[in-house]
Amino acid sequence: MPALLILIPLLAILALNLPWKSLMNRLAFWVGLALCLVQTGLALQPQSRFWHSPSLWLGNLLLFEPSVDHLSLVMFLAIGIVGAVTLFVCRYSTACAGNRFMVINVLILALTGMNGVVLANDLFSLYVFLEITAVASYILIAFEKGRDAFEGAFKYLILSAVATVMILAALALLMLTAGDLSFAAIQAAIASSPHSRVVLAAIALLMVGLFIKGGLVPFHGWLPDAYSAAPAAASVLLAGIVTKTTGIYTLIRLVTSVIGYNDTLQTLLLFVGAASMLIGALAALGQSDFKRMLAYSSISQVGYMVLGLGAGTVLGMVGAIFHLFNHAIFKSLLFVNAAAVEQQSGTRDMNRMGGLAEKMPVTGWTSVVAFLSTAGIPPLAGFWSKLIIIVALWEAGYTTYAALAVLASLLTLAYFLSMQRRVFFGKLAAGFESLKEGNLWILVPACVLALITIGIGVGIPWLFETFMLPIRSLL
Amino acid sequence: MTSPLLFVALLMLLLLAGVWTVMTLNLLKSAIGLAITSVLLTLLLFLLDAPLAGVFELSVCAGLITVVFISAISLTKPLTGPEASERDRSRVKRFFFLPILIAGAAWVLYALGLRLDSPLPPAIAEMDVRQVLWNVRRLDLVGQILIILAGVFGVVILFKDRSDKKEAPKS
Amino acid sequence: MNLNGILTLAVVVPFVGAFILPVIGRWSERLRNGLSLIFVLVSLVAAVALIPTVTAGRTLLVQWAGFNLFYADTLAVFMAFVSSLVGAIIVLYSFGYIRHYSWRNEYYFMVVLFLGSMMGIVFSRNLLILYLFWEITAIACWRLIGFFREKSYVLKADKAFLVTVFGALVMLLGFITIYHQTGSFDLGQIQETLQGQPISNLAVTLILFGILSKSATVPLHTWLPDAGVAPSPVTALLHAAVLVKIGVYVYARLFLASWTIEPVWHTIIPAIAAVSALVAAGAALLETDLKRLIAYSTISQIGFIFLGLAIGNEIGIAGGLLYILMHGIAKGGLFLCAGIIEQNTHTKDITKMGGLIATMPVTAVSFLLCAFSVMGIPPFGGFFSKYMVMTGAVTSGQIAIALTFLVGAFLTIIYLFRVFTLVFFGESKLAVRPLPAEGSPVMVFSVALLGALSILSGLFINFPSHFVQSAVQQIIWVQSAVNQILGFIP
Amino acid sequence: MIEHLQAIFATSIIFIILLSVTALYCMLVSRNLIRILIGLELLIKAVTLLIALTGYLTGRMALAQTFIITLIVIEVVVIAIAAGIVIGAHRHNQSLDVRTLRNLKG
Repeated sequence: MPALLILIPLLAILALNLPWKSLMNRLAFWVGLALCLVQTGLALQPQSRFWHSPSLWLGNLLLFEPSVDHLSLVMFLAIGIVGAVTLFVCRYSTACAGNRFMVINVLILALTGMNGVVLANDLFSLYVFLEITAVASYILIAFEKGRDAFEGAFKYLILSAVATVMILAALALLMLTAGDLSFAAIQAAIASSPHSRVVLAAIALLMVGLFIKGGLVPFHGWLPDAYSAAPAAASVLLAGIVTKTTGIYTLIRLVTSVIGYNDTLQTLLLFVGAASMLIGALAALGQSDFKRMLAYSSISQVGYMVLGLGAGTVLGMVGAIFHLFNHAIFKSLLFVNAAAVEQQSGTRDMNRMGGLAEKMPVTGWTSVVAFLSTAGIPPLAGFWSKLIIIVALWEAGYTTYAALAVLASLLTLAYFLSMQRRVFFGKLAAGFESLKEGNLWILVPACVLALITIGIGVGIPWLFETFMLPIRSLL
Repeated sequence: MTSPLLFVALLMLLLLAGVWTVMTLNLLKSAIGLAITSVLLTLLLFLLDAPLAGVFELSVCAGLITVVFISAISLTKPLTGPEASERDRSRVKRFFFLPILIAGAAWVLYALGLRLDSPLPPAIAEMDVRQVLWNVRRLDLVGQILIILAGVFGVVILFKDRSDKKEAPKS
Repeated sequence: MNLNGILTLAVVVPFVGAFILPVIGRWSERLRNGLSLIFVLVSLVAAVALIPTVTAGRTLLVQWAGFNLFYADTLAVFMAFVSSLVGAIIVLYSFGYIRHYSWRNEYYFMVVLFLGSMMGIVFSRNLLILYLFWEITAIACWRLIGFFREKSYVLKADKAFLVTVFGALVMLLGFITIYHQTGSFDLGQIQETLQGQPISNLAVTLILFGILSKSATVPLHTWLPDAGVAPSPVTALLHAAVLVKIGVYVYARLFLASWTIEPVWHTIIPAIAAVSALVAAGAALLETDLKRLIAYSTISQIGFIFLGLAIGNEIGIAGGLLYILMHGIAKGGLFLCAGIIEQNTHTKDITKMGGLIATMPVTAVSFLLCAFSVMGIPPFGGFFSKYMVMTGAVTSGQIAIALTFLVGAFLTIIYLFRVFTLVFFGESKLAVRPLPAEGSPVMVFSVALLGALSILSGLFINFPSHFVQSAVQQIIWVQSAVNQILGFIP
Repeated sequence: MIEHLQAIFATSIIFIILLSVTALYCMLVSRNLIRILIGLELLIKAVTLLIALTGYLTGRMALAQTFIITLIVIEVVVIAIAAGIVIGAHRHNQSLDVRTLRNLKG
């Protein structure tokens, strides 16, 4: 019945737009939250009948019975958690109920789009849901209609549209050899004529398109603009899950179950991954805008995932997916904190802040947890995923890349330490004497995400057995 | 293919229309050029036995999208005289290379002699378009519904006048 | 309670207990203070309780879900004993010192967390667990060094964090190399797989880099003097007793007690240590900031410990281990005295002090006792450790090491006497009149305790040397067992 | 028969690539936001033609037509949103020049 993950949110949106306006305004948040939590709960039970039994009357409507593997489950889990967090942030930062209603509608649309991306087993459906997610993201970015918001949204729109055109072209070329666009058919076609120039061109177009979508160097120009210009809730969603689903998940899925590894592809992935990792980290060092710095950090972390993918081994794959999930958690947490800081202090310029931890202790400490996890300091979640990636690279013989990955995590630590010093640690800056902690709508998600990060780090042996090792069936 | 000659002629016209769309100075003419490109594409689609897609292309792209562009152009302020002439001068400089580029690329592509070097898939019994859309690609239909919803929300949000400016958080 | 339970408690109680301290501190300061001392004492008591077992030659292994978690042999228990002993006294001293400042909850949280993870490092059986606790100590240090929140202080905290994390990451790469070589992170399994073969030079280089960065050996030492901006009990914790000794301990644990290394390292490591010891001693001679001076002295003494361990014969290693204990006690005492002086005079510049012996007699005497121990004056504890290292060097014919040692000892005597006379004798150059008095009773008690221990450990040298002997025998036994397998007994 | 299809492919692919080059050139060089969108439209036209060509060559025209129809629906939505964004940007900057979009840098 996994097809319900698309259908139910669609029905929910339709129901929410029934005419009882004031009731719906109040209901929207809870409906969205319920959708996210149910999805999270289901994803936590891989054995549940929901994933394996055939659809009943409602699900039959789609004529669509995708099979769900552990990679999809991890993605659903991440989408559910980040979606719920985004709703909370939206509740916190959008004061006007009418606006909030619209945002929540678009948000549910984006979540549905991502669910579709994860479920799709056909290249064209994948494209359709990528576009749904992307369109919802443009709207969310431009929502507050600020000058920067329009600029960020426009850049994202243009680059993303070019990327989807490339994916479409690739899809047409692949159809030329396969005759159909289901993953299985394309895989067979590629396997039967691996050196055909048409197929190679298609793969190249596909890769570039996905690199743009995932914000990888050298196609990363749109990402910092979009992230930093977006309103608080939208940047949590974008950074936490949207680019990871549309770019990285799709990349992993296509590489594993459609294209298959070969030497050239692996070299390309390793190179792009390492470049993103280093350039993202170096650029983040030079930022003074809180959200921009986090955006560059995102590029850098995405580089790690691609590196793990490029190792070409089971362990590398597991590391990449695990890091994707961890990144969804800790980067959302950082953006949640950024939202709290921006809302309470009214600025994003890190040079003007200082010592905010004194007034906002919860935000300060959860941010410590998040950045230590990002930098890969044990025993937090990020350490394990980076360790797995590095070990995988080392075992696959890419020792230089492993060393680079280690070096980059030092750079990560450096810019986050500078962030922590300028924003939270240190003496209280002038003008923030009356600063207060945000309300519960922002503190609850921050604490929950921090606990998840710590919990994953501590409970790693269990998680590794239950969620990570089954991923090996992908290869 | 009923007439290969017509097909090639239409392709040439399509390219010409495209180049004209890009090269023309006036934005409005450019939008009209786009509409003409769309019409030519429609004809090509008819030639390729895709009548339904052709009808869609004609009504939606040549019609609706042109309307969107023209209203966008009219909603935004046109340039003043000196600005326009300054722009025209720099545009000539910037777009001068396009025809050369096209000619060069055409020659290179012709010399390369692009060929289909992978086997075509085996033929199958064709179904009707509506049947395919309804029975095989129903997921895409749902996707269309979702994206239209997104479009509706987007248009409502982006074109709504902000009466609630004071409540909006600082950005 | 069985012994494995005691071993687990020694790590888990302070490590987990640390997290409840800030919560308790919100409603009772006294309870929090008491609890933090109790948590550290639990480790101390556990270490003491394990002494009879391990000196009898038994080892303990705690498993969890089929996974080798903690391991105790004499070396580990010895190290745990030293660090929890000094740690407990430092926590006691903090009661008096830290009550003047805010963020006290964070302070106790971090100090106890630090000591807990130190126990984790000492007892860990698995390289990954070792690395995990290693990084947690770095996090705790980062918060503690930046404790006063001044911008320049936080910068220095960041620097210390970055240097140690960089070292640790390089070390992690070394661990991964070993994993690649042997297929395991478990110390025992690695030992079995290697069958006495030396581990690859690449791994040794990488791991050594991590160790040297943590124990602040030249050229990775610069973070340590800078870390003097931390509250004094913290500097005592970092420099004297615990943090810098982690490097030494891990060196002994990995390269002496577990694996063999290529012979070439037996020249390289002493060379690095000698350079570090002498350069830092020279810097200590010129320094005028009290805490930085003691920090340089620490760097220099760590070099001597490495020299002792690198000699490689029984007496040398025993001397090195004994050195860890004596130096921990004495240097801890020096730092805590410096803390009292700094807090009461509001300056760290030794050229601006003088004549303090009149108003601070107990502190002055304690300082002198500890200084004597560091200098190695008989019959203080420090004398025996130095004597053993010297004997080891001479008997094994490594005259260069012995000479370095003599020069270093000489320099140590000079700079410590210089400090003592400048601070306590002569005319006072302080602006404040009357001269500042002693610190709070609990602080003075702590330094007096450490001063007394400095001399007592020398007078009753039998007990610690027995302990150390047993540890060394285990190490040597491992090494010779390894050599026997290969068939070449030296 | 195959030769005939091969010829169609060889001819059309050249024009499709040329049209894409034109469109990309327009997107890269233009300074007017609306003209960038027009370039994007041309690019989508090229890819539409490519899909139709694929359907014709493989004899799966019905499938290709459904793709094109879906594609057109998505295209309209994207262009509508883009127009909204352009108009909004114009309201802020009083200009459609892409050089006014240099606020975000670094």
